[in-house]
Amino acid sequence: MATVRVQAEPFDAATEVREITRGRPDIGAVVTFTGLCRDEGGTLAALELEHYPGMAEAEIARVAAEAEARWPITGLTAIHRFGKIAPGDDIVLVVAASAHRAAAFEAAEFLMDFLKTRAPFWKKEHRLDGTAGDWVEAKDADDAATVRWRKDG
Amino acid sequence: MATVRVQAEPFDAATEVREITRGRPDIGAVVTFTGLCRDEGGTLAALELEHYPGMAEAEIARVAAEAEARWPITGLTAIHRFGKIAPGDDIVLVVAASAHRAAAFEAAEFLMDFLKTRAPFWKKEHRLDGTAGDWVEAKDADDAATVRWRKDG
Amino acid sequence: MSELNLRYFAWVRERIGTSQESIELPGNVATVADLLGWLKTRGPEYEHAFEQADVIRTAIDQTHVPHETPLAGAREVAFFPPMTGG
Amino acid sequence: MSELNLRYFAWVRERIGTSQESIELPGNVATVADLLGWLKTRGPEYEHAFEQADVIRTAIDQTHVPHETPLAGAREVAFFPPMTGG
Repeated sequence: MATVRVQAEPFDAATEVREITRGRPDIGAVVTFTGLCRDEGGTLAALELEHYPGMAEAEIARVAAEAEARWPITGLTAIHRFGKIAPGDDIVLVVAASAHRAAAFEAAEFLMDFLKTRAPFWKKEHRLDGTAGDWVEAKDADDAATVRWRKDG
Repeated sequence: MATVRVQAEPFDAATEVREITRGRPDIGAVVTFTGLCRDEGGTLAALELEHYPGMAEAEIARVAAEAEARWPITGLTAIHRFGKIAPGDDIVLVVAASAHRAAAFEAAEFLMDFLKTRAPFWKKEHRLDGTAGDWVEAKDADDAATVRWRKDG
Repeated sequence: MSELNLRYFAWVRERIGTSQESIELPGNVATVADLLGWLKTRGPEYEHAFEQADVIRTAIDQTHVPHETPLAGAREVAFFPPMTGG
Repeated sequence: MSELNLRYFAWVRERIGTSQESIELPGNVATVADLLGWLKTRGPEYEHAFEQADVIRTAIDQTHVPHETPLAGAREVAFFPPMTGG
């Protein structure tokens, strides 16, 4: 059963890895993915992350359950922040653990690909020059990234 | 230029991630891979990792340089331990950072796949029952894992 | 007629000017697409929010659904742009 | 004849009973494969270490090389089983 959290507070990857690996000497591989707020060439003051409370957790949990059904993973954690996030700060964390590396890598990538296209979060940019920020546009590349996981593909 | 270290001492993933991301607000994605010593169903007392000093560092650095040439990565670290390692303890760490997640994931996987088949390390098992340990056998699956990275494939 | 909670997010919310509201569902509104069409008649802010109906994503009771989904039994319907989290 | 440093790792090292040695290379030993064949004539421990020559990996001056590689210019040649790190 995956650990899923949606929170304003920062997270600590090392703590989450410890939670997953403690007392589990059958784990041979741990993959973490951390998504950070880029400064967009020094133009960005902050990202503001809006989310749909309740559905955000539920949707990430659904994707995590799919990953757990698909790969022999021993531990899976996904944490997504909301609110104002400064450049260089963390936005999202995925931790996947397994006996072997391929499952850990694939589960983490799968979770990130679907989290990006299915979890109800929206990013708005606040610019350093004070101009009204734009909503970040969804990228076709993110939809394309989910296609490779089709089992009938 | 990648950071490559071969050492007996434990490493700290969080420290290595900080080294790579500090002062780099163009980084949007950090992937870490940690390989741990499994207890093999409670039968293993320790793994003993032998290596070829000098060549181990050189070979990992060659693989890292290939990854840096192939993906737009902003930071790459690989640390491999040698000596006696207890179940649950870390063996290897790879950290890959990039503006976007695909490059970070792929560079980390590529580095691990080739590190496993090219870096001169050998694992010997020490069993809890005191019997002489066997040398771990190389797996065909590890060779197979490198084939997918062929550019002409 | 049944009471329905509507939620709007991101630029859909900004354009409409509210994050949620309760409505009495008109009898001739059967699907999410019907609801979208009906909302567009409620004023220029709704018209603006939903002018490109095909990019609007929808959820019923916190689960993604396509526009042709019937509203029967729904308590909460949400409208939002494509997600950009992660 | 030239002086060559030989290094052995893992079960190759265990079977031979030493981790490195210096040898004077016989004149008729031109490639890594020649060297492997010559080493096998040096005693049962070498015979045992190299009985399956095709699984033995080799490096010249700390770079992987195939068995047919000439030894000309080599200072250090290493013999070892397939790697199992990571």
